[in-house]
Amino acid sequence: MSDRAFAVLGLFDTPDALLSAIPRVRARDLGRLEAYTPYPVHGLEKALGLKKSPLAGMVLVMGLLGALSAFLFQFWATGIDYPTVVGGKSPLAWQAYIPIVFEVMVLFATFTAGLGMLLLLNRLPFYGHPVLASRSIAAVTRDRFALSVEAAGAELDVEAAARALREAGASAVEVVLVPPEAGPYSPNALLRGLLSVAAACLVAGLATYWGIKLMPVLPPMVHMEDQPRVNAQAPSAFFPDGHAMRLPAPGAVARGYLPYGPASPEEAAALPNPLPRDARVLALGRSKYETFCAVCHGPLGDGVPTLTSAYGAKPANLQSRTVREYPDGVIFHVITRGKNAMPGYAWALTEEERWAVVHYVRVLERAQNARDEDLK
Amino acid sequence: MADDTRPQPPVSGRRFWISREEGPGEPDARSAVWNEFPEGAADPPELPADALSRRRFLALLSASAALAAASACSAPDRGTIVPYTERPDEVVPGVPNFYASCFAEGRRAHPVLVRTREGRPIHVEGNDRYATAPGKAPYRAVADLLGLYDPDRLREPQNAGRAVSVPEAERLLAEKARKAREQGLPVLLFTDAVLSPTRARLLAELRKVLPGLEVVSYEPALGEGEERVLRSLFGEAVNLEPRPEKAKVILALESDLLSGEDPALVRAFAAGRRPEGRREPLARLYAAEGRFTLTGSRADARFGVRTGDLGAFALGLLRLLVGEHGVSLPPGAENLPWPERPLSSLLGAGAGEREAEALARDLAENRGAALVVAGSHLPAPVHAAAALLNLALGSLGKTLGVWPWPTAVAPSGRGEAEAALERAAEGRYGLVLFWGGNPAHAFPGHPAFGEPRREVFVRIGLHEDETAKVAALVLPEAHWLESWGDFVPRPGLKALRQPALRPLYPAARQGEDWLLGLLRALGGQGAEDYARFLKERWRREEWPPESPVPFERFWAAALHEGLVPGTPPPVSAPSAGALGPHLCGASTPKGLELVLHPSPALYDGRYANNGWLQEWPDPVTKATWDNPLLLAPADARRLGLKDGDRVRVSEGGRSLESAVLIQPGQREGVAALSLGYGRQALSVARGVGTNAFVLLGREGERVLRGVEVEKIPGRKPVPTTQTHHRMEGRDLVRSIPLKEWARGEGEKREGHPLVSLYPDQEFPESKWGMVIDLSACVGCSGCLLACQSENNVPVVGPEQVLKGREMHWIRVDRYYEGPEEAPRAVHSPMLCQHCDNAPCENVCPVNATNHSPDGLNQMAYNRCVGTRYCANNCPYKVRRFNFLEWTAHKREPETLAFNPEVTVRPRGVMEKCTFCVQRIEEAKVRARVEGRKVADGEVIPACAAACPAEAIVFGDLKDPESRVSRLARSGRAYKVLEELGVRPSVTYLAHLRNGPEDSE
Amino acid sequence: MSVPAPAPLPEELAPPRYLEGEVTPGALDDQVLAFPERKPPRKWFVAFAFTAALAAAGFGFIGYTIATGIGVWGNNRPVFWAFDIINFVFWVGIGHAGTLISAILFLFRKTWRNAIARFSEAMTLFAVMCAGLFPLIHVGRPWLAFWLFPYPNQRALWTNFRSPLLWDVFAVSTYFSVSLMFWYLGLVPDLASLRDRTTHPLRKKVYTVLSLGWRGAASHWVHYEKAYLLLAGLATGLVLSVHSVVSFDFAVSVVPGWHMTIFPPYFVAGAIFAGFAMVVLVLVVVRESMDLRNLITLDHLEVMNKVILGVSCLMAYSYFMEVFTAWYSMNPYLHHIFRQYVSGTYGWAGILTLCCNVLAPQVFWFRKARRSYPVMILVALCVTVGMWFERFVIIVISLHQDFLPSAWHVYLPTKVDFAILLGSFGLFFTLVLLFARVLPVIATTEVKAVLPGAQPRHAGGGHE
Amino acid sequence: MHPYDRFARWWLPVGGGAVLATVLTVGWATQPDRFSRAFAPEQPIPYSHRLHAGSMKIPCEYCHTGVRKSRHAGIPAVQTCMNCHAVTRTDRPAIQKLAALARSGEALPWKRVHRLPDHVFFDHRPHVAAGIACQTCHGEVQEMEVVSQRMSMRMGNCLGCHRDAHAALPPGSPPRKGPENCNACHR
Repeated sequence: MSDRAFAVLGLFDTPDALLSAIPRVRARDLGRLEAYTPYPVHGLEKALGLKKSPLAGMVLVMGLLGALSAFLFQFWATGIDYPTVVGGKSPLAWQAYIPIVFEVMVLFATFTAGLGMLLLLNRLPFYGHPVLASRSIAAVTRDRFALSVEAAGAELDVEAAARALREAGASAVEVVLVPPEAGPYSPNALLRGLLSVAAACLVAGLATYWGIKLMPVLPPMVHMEDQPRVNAQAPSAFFPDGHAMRLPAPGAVARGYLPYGPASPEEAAALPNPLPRDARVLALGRSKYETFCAVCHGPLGDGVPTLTSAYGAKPANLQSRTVREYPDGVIFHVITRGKNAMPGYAWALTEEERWAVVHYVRVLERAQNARDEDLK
Repeated sequence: MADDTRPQPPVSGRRFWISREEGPGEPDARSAVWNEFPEGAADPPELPADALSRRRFLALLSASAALAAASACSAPDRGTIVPYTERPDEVVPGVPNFYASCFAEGRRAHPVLVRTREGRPIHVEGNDRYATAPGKAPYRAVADLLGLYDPDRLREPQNAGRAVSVPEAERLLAEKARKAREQGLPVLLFTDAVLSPTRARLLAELRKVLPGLEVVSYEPALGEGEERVLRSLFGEAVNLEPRPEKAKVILALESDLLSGEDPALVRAFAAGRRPEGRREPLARLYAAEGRFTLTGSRADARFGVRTGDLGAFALGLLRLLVGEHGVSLPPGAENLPWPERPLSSLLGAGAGEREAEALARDLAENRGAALVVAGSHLPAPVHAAAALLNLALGSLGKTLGVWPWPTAVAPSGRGEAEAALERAAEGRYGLVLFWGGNPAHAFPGHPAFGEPRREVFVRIGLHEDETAKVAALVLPEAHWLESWGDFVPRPGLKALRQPALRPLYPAARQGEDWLLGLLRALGGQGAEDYARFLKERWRREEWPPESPVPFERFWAAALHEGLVPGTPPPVSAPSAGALGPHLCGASTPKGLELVLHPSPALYDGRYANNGWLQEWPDPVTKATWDNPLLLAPADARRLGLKDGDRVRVSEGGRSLESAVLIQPGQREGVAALSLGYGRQALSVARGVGTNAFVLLGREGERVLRGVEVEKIPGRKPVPTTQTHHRMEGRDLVRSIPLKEWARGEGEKREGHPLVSLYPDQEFPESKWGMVIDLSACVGCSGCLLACQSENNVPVVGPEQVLKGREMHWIRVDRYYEGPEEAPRAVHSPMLCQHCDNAPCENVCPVNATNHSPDGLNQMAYNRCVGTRYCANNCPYKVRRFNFLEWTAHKREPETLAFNPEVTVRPRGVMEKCTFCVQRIEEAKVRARVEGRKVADGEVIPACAAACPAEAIVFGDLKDPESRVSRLARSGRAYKVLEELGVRPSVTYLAHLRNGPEDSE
Repeated sequence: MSVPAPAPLPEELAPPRYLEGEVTPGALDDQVLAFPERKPPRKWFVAFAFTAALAAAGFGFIGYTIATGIGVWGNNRPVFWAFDIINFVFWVGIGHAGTLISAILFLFRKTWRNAIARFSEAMTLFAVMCAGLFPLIHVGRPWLAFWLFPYPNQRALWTNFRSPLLWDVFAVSTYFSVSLMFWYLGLVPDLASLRDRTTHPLRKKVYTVLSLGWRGAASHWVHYEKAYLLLAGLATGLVLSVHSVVSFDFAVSVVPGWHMTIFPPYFVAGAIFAGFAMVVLVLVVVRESMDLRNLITLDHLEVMNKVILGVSCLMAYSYFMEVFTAWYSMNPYLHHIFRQYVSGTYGWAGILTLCCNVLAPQVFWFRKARRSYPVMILVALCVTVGMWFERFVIIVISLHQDFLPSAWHVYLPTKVDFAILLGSFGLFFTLVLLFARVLPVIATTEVKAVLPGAQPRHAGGGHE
Repeated sequence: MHPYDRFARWWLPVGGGAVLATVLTVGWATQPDRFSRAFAPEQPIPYSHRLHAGSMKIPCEYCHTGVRKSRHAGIPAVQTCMNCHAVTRTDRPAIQKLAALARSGEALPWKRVHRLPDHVFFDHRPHVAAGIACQTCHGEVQEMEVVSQRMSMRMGNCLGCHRDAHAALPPGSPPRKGPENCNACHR
């Protein structure tokens, strides 16, 4: 303990004694005066010349701030960020926000009052205050009243202060020394401390990270993400072949899927194209042709595939005379059933789409083999 | 998750009755835990009731923790996608397909359309090409989808309790048949009604190789009176076809004409009850009955007549008609003797003599447009009297069609069936084949079923049921959705049944296939499988040879449509004189009369393992999961019985025990009990209700006289979905006399204008709404099942229903008005009203429910934390909360029944009717992709699609020309609890009463 | 100066004495602050074991509920809320007495409150803790209860600020924070006293940390008193708002019997009523078992009982007003539900409520009754039970028969419901017992400040 | 300085700050999005989109045929591969495996790369119909040897685009928004 005095405390037995001592000691102007009492003693603030507490103003400002922020937040969240209609009210209807505005206002105000008083105005917690280390503090928090003459900048005149206090009626006087100035921290200790904090955070953080990575969601948290229903293309543990998607029963006819009749191109030759040659049909035919046909037959239908890699078989040239002379029904049949290495495309193209492709093939043929009148 | 594939009962099985005795108020710890942990549910069901020790609870907990860990470890894995190996042209994953098929039950067949996803049925609805009831299916057909995925289904043939392969089973069957043939012993085929011409042909083929084949075709649920009367009247087995659409006056003699079992009847009736745009007066329905049937509840005037007196009532009426209204008796019937009893002495509470006079007048004035129908359970005298009335009124051929029984195999009576079974018990048959039905349940305690696994007994069936237990050889049968067949649903109309999927279990084959195998093994001529057999018969017999269409195309088109029209063969003229003996059979009732009738839910018990149907509230009593003895209020008072008391019912040395439910409106002295309950096998069915077949005598008499009812100790509360039956004077379901409406009084609206502090909502594109016509709605509750199937609504079990936790998104409120003895009933479907100012939305703290721009009250289950505040604040109480886990433990095949387009809700979340938003969104997407607006009628919610009365209309209220908008402007329109200012989107059209007093 | 001794006043006219005998600040410390240092008596341990076991069982059943689903409770359709919300409202209500005593009576300068303020504030905190438990566990998916707080998330969703439940979230959490702050501020000087008198090293450390280095400086007291005054003012507004907001849960809905404009004041009055009863109940035990008869006098109890009597009359008025409103509304749904309050399946609950809340406290018109332990304990118990049942009446009866008779259903609680209710009582009393064991049960600083002679004579006198 | 003060004034803020920083870092690093993105499981058949869709320019819809007809774009049936591979590159082991699967009908369990929770009902149709390119969400698949997830599959991401679809829509499209109501995705 250093021998520099922080204060001289004089203990008084009654509040009256304290109050009457203050003007006397104050007149000596020995240093800053402070009183320590077990409970608030009225009149002390006047006697010591303390200023009024600014807390009320702070609380008012923060309370209003809380109210305003609560209102704006609710208004933004419900009315602007994600407008939701609830109970027929416009997203901007503000009336229902009032209760929360009030509560948040009180919350802000309370925290300002409580924490503002403790932390800002009274600068607590302060465990190292010299008075706390004094012998008298036990009496002060019990039933005695202390007047303290404290060093204010200049060195404290201990003797004078003690004398003054005694003369003012103090029943006991104690010199409170300034506690030794232990520097904040040695660099080493600081480093060690910081490192251990960092290490603890790192370990905890990594553990959490891996925990979440390996076990992201546990039941029952997960329980609507994975419902016990069978989605399209799901696997199955029930059907021995592992497919939850089943094949229709052989021979059954689904609505809208009358089996395709003709068994050979010859039988199909007579089928008329039921679609008109209008822009919609041709656009449909073109989009389907370019998706499914152009890969082999080429965008122009000339049998030059867009596939850069060699296909095992040579795709047909749709511009060839043979193909051009096919009736529509034959082309339709080939699209439906396939020919040689070409598979049928009924799985990908509906009947309408197939007929549209037939039209489009005709357009391609015409474009490449334009007759004179087309050029006019 | 090791035992994923272990068979699980569809609604987690026995838990329903394990804690049955607890009753309400007890913590349902056990059933809850059973729900929670699939492992527990798979445990042996013999677990004693108090087996859930703390240790076991902890074990289950740790098991679930292990499960959690196991699934967590594989979390980065996102599962797999299994595409088709070869995708069929018609299947696009995620897009439904529809297959026309045909549902058959009892003596009825009905064309249906099966919706499949990726080759698996997920919903059943009516066939839209069926002109009599387009798009409407019987409600049990809709519900039987669950039967397809019933985990209790037989998967493999069993011989003497051991699984055997299909060829082995076929060999064993053939061996038995050969042995019988060699020994010269007859062979009995005990089956249910043979409605299919091709099935009858197969039996004929079989008879060629098995000359000793006897066929008993018995439907235990149905009475035989009608059958007998019609046979003597027409000289052959015939079917009647009531045509309510042609009738102006209908008299139902305890006939559940409007039960919805035949949606065509409901549709025709409802069509006659819509006043809008109708020139003729509304059809009038009279009912005379002892029970309180759904049809009776919808009658404009209802006579309380003891069931045993109905014949006398009909004859009294006839006398009135002949004596005072100049109606002449049909030829041959002029001198028939019949007992005379004054009409007035028969009438109980309810409609009285004045109404009887009015009825007679109405009938007389509407000769040729009047229809009398009698319930199928009634004895021959009633049917004879009804036939006489119909003949006298000239109904035949006008309001009542007659057509011959579609097949050569006529139905057998109970006496015949019992005799055959007795011979079987005595070992007189070399082979007994039980195919379909469940005789061991329908003939309880019969000596034929006394010993297990009889060597000569063979069972072809869906389940390992009571009958399978007495057969040595058990052959699994395919479900009807997996089968081929043909039926005659209406006179002349042929309907085809085609499978909507390949059999779930390859060893389960349709019964015909087993018989075809037998036929071939015995050296007969038959195709390889029944599909070919059917097609061959159609090629030979149904395809008009003169047709320009090749058979293959004819056949494909027939399968595509599901129907082929035709004309029925004629029926010989009736000879009324033949009714004589039947008329004399009528006798005065004595003591308490007990009426045994097929259960509206389980029919003859074949659906007892179907949780949807078990939990489907009876449209009148609202009882689920039980068949209580229904007593008239006066009888209950006399016997000192309350709802839920237990009684012993005995008659002629036979007795059973049952719970009691008091049925207002039931005639004093009449009790009723439904058949089909009290099954002793299968995980859901077992132990639910009591088997009333016990009381059926040899003659199959369903109206028993002098029945003793005695109170026994204990209580067994009946789980009902409605516990309060009066409207308490509130304006909830409006029912107004026709004359008031005609005078425009229905349009008077009471109450003050509703004001709001807030500006009205705007709906940019559309505003969905619904209109429910209470004049059309008969209360059949078919909508419940369609909704349940479409929307993955879980089944909760009887304890939970007792607690009021059932989950149906739509319910049908049924209120009684007037005196207990003869109340009037009103029915009103109640579902989420999608209020514009929805009170539920305001209170949800997490915004899980709010309003969509197209006017839906949307519910995001995945956002719901389950505060249940919304449900409290819902004035209609249509929100449903998952109090416990009812779905998560489900595995295939049960999960295959779920609609993949709808969330399967877990515990802890709120749910409710969404107006089938999946259908709305699908239509919207389709319209958007095609660059157009959603057309009127493009979106049809499941309830509306299923409603046989077409009482539910759905559409866009923003479009003033849509059907729903036009109906919503009707003078009958009102909204329930309109005064609350919540602005519901569902409009009701008031029910119009058309009693003799109600019209001018 | 000799003043003739005044003639002794009749007992009835004598001013109430809130201190018995001579109490000096030091003696006060020795009496009150010594508790934490003494080994508690056997009966404390017995009581603690009992309440802790009750609480543990309650938590066990809460765990069971969370693992299984709230279907283990009796809640059903239409009674979607039952014990869970009854208990919530009940406990929030209990909390209100503490704030009333510490804040409102402080503002009214009723110094008799000083002796009982600490205890009531602590009870507020514990009651709010019990209350806060129920909204969390009553939801269907409690693991997602954090969704009730508006925080930015990847779903881009916010909460519904129009929902009274969300108002509850804000009100109750604010109420808890404010009560905690208020209670702790009051504790700081007492903790400093404890710090300076204890010799036990561990206790010393703990009290040192908790007292934040309070040294009683006059400059601190200035701010401290200001803060205390401000907090009292804020807490007063808050306490009125909190139960109003809780009542909004009901009043804002459409349910007949809930949708009542009188609910906010009526709920606040009810809360104070139940809270005072609970305070009386606990105070009697504390007074006797901790030997505090000189600090908590019979006059304290009497004035509390007077408040109970007064609030009881207020409750009677509220009930009457409610019935009148219902009758006057001509609303058939409301008429029906009010008939159900006293007849029908649960009519007994309504009658019990009336007897307990309106009739029983009337005995306090008699001075003897106000000063009699058995009577006040009985009445306090009655009020506690009655107020619980009042919430039962409001919640369960109103819900079980609302608009559509087709949806009506009776409600039956299960054993789990009762176990969790008892568990919440266990938790409450466990916390009370712990509090009495380790912290000063009487705000010594505040009492010291109003002891005779505590304030300088010439500085305007004290608060006597 | 009093050790308690040292603690209160140094270590409390430092520790609190460190904890906060850790929580924020871990929280940021463990967003489900970060884990799910770049998820590129090994597939049972080493199919290369870079080869097929990139070099050979086979249109996406050649295989993913469902995209205009169904909610699901669909993984092609094994037979679709066999359209070409019945004759092409039949010597490769992977193709032989494929051919064997096509013959036997056994399941080919592709590892799922994009998985939405079951309570989300995403529909490809309106997105494709609006002209949004596959790559907008799925990334430049034609450059991926092994397909990996590129987009965020969180609700915030869906909403981001629905609220301002400008960047996703083809140039020149009229400004439009996607629906933001619950039912658009949740049923």
